[in-house]
Amino acid sequence: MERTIPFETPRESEEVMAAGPVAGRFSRPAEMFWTAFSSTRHTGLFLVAPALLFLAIWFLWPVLSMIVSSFSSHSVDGVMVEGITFENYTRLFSSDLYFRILMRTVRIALLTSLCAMVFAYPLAIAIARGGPSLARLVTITILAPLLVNVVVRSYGWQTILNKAGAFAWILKQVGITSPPVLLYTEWAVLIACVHVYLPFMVMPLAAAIGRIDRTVEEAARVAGATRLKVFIRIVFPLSLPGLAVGASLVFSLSSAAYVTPQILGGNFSPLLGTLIEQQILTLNDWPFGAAISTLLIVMVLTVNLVFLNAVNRRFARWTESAR
Amino acid sequence: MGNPAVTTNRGGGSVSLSGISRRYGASQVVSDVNLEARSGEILALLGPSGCGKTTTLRMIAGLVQPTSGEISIDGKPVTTLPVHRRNLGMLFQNYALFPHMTVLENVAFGLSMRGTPKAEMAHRVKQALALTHLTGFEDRMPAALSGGQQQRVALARAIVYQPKVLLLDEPFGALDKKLREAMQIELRQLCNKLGLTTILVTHDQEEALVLADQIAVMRGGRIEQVASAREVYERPASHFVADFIGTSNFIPSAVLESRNGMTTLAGLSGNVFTSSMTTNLGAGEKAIVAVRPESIRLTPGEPSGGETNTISGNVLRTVFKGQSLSVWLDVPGLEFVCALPIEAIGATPPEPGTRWTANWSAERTLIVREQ
Amino acid sequence: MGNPAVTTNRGGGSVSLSGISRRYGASQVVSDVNLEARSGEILALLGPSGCGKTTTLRMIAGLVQPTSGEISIDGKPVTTLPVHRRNLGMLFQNYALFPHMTVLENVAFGLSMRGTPKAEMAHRVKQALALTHLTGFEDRMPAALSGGQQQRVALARAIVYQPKVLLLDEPFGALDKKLREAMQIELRQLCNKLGLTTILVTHDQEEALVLADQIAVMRGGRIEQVASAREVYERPASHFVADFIGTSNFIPSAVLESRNGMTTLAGLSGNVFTSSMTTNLGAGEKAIVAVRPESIRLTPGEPSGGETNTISGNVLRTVFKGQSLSVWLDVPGLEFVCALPIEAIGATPPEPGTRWTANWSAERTLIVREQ
Amino acid sequence: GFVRNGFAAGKEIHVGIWGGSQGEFVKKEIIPAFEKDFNCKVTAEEGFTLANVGKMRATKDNPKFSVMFIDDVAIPICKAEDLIDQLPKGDMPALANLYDKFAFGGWGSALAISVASMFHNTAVSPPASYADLWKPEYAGKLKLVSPKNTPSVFFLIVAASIKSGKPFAEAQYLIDDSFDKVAELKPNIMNLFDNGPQAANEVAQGQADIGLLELSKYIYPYTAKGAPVTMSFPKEGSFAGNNCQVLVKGGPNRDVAVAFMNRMLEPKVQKAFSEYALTAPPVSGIEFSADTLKYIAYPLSEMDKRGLFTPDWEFINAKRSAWTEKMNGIFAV
Amino acid sequence: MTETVSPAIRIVVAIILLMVVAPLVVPLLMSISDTAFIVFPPQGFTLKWYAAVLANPEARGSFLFSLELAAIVTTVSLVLGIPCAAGLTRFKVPGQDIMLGIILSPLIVPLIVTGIALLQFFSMMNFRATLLQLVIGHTVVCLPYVIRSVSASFVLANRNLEDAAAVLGAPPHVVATRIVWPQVRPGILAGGVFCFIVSFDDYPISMWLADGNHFPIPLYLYTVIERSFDPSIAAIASLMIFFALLLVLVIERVFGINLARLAS
Ligand SMILES: Nc1ncnc2c1ncn2[C@@H]1O[C@H](COP(=O)(O)OP(=O)(O)OP(=O)(O)O)[C@@H](O)[C@H]1O
Ligand SMILES: Nc1ncnc2c1ncn2[C@@H]1O[C@H](COP(=O)(O)OP(=O)(O)OP(=O)(O)O)[C@@H](O)[C@H]1O
Ligand SMILES: NCCCCNCCCN
Ligand SMILES: [Mg+2]
Ligand SMILES: [Mg+2]
Repeated sequence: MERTIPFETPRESEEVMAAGPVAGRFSRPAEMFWTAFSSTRHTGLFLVAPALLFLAIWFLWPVLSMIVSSFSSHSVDGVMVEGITFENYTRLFSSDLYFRILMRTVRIALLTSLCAMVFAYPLAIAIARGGPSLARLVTITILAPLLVNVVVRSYGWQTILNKAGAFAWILKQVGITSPPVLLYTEWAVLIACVHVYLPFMVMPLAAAIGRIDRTVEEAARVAGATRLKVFIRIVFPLSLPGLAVGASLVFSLSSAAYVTPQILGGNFSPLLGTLIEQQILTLNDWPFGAAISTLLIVMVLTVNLVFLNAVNRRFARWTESAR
Repeated sequence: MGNPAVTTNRGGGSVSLSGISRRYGASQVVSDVNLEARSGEILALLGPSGCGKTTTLRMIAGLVQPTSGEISIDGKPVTTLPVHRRNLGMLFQNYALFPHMTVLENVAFGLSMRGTPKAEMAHRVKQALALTHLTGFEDRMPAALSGGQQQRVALARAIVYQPKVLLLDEPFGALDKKLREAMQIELRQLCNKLGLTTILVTHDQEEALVLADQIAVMRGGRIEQVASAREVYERPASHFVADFIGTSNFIPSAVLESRNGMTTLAGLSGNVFTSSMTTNLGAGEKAIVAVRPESIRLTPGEPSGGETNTISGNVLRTVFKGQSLSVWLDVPGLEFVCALPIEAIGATPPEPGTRWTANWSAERTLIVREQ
Repeated sequence: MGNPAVTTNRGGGSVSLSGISRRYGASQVVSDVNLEARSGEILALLGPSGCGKTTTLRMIAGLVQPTSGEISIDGKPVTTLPVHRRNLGMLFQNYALFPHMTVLENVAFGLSMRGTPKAEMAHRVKQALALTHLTGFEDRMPAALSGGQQQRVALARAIVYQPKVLLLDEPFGALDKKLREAMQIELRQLCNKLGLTTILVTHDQEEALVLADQIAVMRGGRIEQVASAREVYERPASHFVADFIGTSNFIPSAVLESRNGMTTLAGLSGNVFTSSMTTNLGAGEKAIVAVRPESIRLTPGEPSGGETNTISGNVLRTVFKGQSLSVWLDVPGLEFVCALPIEAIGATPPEPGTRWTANWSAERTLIVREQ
Repeated sequence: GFVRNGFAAGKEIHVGIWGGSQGEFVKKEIIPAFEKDFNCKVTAEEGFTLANVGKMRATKDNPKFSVMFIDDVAIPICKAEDLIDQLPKGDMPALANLYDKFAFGGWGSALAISVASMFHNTAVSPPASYADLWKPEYAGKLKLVSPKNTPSVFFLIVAASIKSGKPFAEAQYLIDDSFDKVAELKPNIMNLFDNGPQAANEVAQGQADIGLLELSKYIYPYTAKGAPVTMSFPKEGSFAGNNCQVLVKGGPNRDVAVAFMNRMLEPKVQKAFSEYALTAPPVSGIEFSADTLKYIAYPLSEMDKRGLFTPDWEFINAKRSAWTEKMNGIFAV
Repeated sequence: MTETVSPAIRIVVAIILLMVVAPLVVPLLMSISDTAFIVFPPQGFTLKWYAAVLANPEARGSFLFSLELAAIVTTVSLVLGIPCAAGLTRFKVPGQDIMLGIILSPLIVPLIVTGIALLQFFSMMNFRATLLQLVIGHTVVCLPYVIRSVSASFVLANRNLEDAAAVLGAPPHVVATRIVWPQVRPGILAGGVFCFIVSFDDYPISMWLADGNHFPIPLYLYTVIERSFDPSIAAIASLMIFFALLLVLVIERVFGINLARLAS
């Protein structure tokens, strides 16, 4: 597999990477800096290190100690108790409540990613391929929900989805007299999640679609592909890197959602995030909350890695030998 | 799930362009092009870089909308027919291979769009790959192919489903001569067998001459001449065509007389030329005598005198070109270039500084209008 | 902000490759290539599609690391020298124009990397654009250019800063013959004037012959022959080279005797051939007699008998190629192809079905080893 | 006086206060005056009870806050976790007027008392008894407070009381056996809300008829502004929601903190604070206008008359987790 | 090149945009209601809620602080994130998968958990600077957006062009700035925009780390919502939408980045 590297020039085989210091003189400090660091096998590490270190100190460490605390327990009156115990995990798996909520979390997160994907493609195509004003309109519009506070936003949805809301009204105009009740169901949660997390899908997709060579699409058209087929066979696979980013963002974010399920799901369909908030803020059961968090982390990480791996492997296939 | 309107067929469709124009912003890239490719024939679009060849092909394919004019395939206007319903095969100048598909998948694409059964698909793809000398490359990704290999994949992809009309934009540009010639023969045979109508953009005059039934020479977005290969070669309609079709020597002249199918002209420095080309130019009118380098014989020394179609000068330089030796004679007002077949070189090849006389037959004397 | 280590210079650097190999996965793409381009010379890399030409260029540029072997420029090993310090100019087969920069910015890029002053930069860019016939296109984006225009931008970008070594990967592939020839001349002059060392990948034999001081013929990743243009043409080292350098007729033969600089051979069907090429093959050893189509004269009817270097057969087909007429004779065991210069065609041109005899001189009889 | 309060000069304390109108008043009125009088700096940080407890716990080894406002529910927890100190009676003269039931054994003091009960749209007439809410006519018309919020415990007590027929004080110990009753109410529940003001707003708009239960301090500001929502007090009784202050153990500038806590209980402050937030003061001897008295239960006798019930938090906190799990099991799957 | 977005897609886009906007129009309408509490549909017309919000020094202060915080966080995240994305996509880094996992995990861990874990950690280290705490906390959750989106654009960048530039004499840092940068800019921009918005909208982290002097606007909004659910919160929401529009214009004008070409 040939690797190509932007910031360094000798590349490819490890023998070369290891070939030692660069021959020649350096005329400027800047160049010396870049060259020096581009010719060692540690360049990648060097680039990744600051961010990684930052997250290791300010995220991993605190969160790992949180995970460690999931192995401690708290006494009935909310007081923390020292020592290692698996009781939080036993509790997690002894009742089917948590398992069912885990499954709901996975379901909502997957559905959100799926719906976001369906809605995101036309939007991303409009951004990537439309004129500047269309692109601007779409971009601003889909970003807007992110800037509106979740409670206010949810209130907007409530107004639309309630029995006498805009949604019911529209359905009535179309002749559906007994509109399905959406508010305070999983559907409302799904709708609201898709609504806010849509831009996280659209933007990476638009970037990926914008990079697709138009003549490749044209070639497919000429070969007899309908627009739909062009999409399925050309645009979709070539946008996979963007989709992978979008899907992993949306899946992760919706898995951890906790305000929306409370407000729009009417607390009837909480996700794991809601339970975590409940444990930590209401019940003071920090260890059990940590245990649920650990479960959530493991779940999302697994799904993400499996998914990313699948996409990356496929993607690697057509870039690995690219020059 | 085939698209019933798009099926493979064994007879090519005629293509006709009438009054086609295309503008990009302020620049008129194609102007009032009228062209007719008859069913089953190969039409070559020839012309200098940037003259609008690719744009014309793209308009036929439906990838670019003409700003005005009408395109029909098989007599039916296609201006509103979507690209994928036109049943065309097209080889793009930059290949436009699908980067995420293997060679096999690239080639099979058009067939799968037509719902071709698996077995037949495999068979046809195999054939197309064999034809393009790509057997063994089935599972490569395009990025791992050389330039010429990519071009051949693009060709295989365009022909595999035997479209009604084949649009080829410099199909052999990245191939060496041997391979190019082999593929030209294959293409010719394929077109004959299937009666494919082919429109071929090329910058290789020889390719156009060998492959094409008709040649359309374009210049600055306009058609300068459309005619059979031989006619374009032997009776170029203009200075430009003559010039473009093969490096020629152009001698500004004036018509002396024209009768019995023979025209006599006087060159500016007194040389007299006779041509078997008839012309509707009257006596005294200006014309240009054009002589192709390979039409010329060279003899050492000065002309014997009184002969027509001779011109002499000192050798400026010579260049060995494999099949021939190019010799530049220093003739007042121009550099006269002759291409001597290797075999025609006698014991004393022309050396720079020596004096030689060029002569040629009346049959090889072209008369073109001044521009 | 100039990079003083990288300056324009007026003398080319010699390039030498010793024992260069490159593998991609399991496939050996370049094997043990030894090459030497002397300062100021033009070396053409010639070879069929996929033989490793581009890969070799990319190794010289430093874009691909050889799996083994050593590359030096001006005698200094460059294997560890980063690409940008090698002071090369390169034209990529697929152009690799910067899509976000105008033509002007693309061309100016290399100069601005060298800290060329504004005024000089403007001047040089202008020159390079004029040289490549692109004046007026300064502000276009690459996407709005035709294929040939893009290629010329790529050329202008590669030469504008007069690098030590110029690597050109099919620099004129997308250009029509006229423009190509014009650019070849410009390039030749540029190289001479500046003494640039140029390594040129081309699939156009004529281009190689016209431009190159040396030709290296590659085959399947190996060098088959490196020699002057003329020598490669006249003394091809192998069947492959002879074949590749121009369609040839190959007649399996056996050596009868070889002396006084003349070799006599017997063809399988009894014809006797004499060649002025010496060979170290002994009597009785197998060899192949190769004859170039354009070395052949055709006379109607059977040979008069007793002559060497003749072969006769019925005409299979003829193809008009502008400068020449190709004639295929049906000779037992092979199709014997002759290229008749238009001027050499007598009153009765060869018609399919008629019998003709081909003959050629001992000087044009090549002997190549069997493979 | 400068001389008297000189000890505080230039010092800074962090006080964790609530959000809402109470927080607003503390920030705008009480703190600036205190800062002026004591020439010190008070940095207020808005939060809510359980978050404030969380902050104390997270910063236990290195306390950042000196005074924390929390609800009575959390005082036992803070005590048990050793997060707070007892109030220094001697340094806090204002403690003298504090009703004893709001002194929490010296581990803090109440600051404001509101009533938790049912709220409804003024267009509907609320039932006189909580028991009626189980009737099918209320199908889909009730909003129930989510288990995340403290008043959820009040609802569990109501359910236990309805099931057992016992008063709140006894019923609170019977909650464990009452979840079947809770489950029976499910068809009537439109949603579980966790933002009181928002729920009040929806009830005001007629999207639901009745909400149960919420503290008066979240409802009455709307009633006062003319929104068609108000509270009703079923015959089973109501609950007291006690907003308190505690002294953080080991917090910086303890002397300033104590002075601040004392200031919070001074009559002038208490009167203005109560009028602003429509809550009852925990101290005796404050005069209110009739208008204000519409919305608050004051003095202590009035609270007792309305049967304002304060649960046994120590008992409840120990059970809360299990109960929440049961609530989740009923409503969340 | 001439074929743009098909009419069918335009229609679908229009419908989706309407659906996206609908729930935001509701607060917009509520914000002009001349009632002391939120009603829908609005009754009467007034701009007093806007006036009230704009005149409120607390609201203004929180808003400006959030702006400042988001700007710092975006800068820090880009500075840390861009090299990291480059390193991850263009180099062989040992344990790449694990690193990617680590980098993504702040997206996954519930934010309240991250927030309280950080608070605990800061307290343990006796680390008191609130602004710095907030910057760190926000950067932790914003960094993944930047890295994710920037690394995707690195993967998609055309490496042929980098080769070409290197041959032309461009040293690595110039290749990075003149060739790679224009190609990855859309990804960087998208990452930056997300970063800014996520920081600007963050509640769960700030909830733990903020104090009275550093009080981001989402926290302020919460206190307002708790105080009273009146049209002023709708006014704030509307103002934030207008602010988004303004922000886009500023980005386009000041930075010369055409947001519309974000993806080209
Ligand atoms: N990245 C790669 N991975 C695997 N094989 C490759 C890769 N790049 C090139 N090859 C193979 O190496 C061989 C040589 O390729 P190269 O591009 O050097 O050919 P070339 O001589 O330039 O041919 P052309 O004239 O067609 O451009 C080809 O067979 C090609 O398929
Ligand atoms: N998108 C565009 N915008 C503006 N001008 C364009 C565009 N596409 C092509 N042109 C111009 O139109 C002219 C014709 O282009 P076209 O690609 O048809 O040329 P061509 O005949 O195919 O040339 P070549 O042989 O070099 O490929 C050129 O001068 C080109 O610069
Ligand atoms: N008063 C209720 C506060 C609940 C906090 N929830 C956090 C949600 C933040 N988006
Ligand atoms: Mg073209
Ligand atoms: Mg190549």
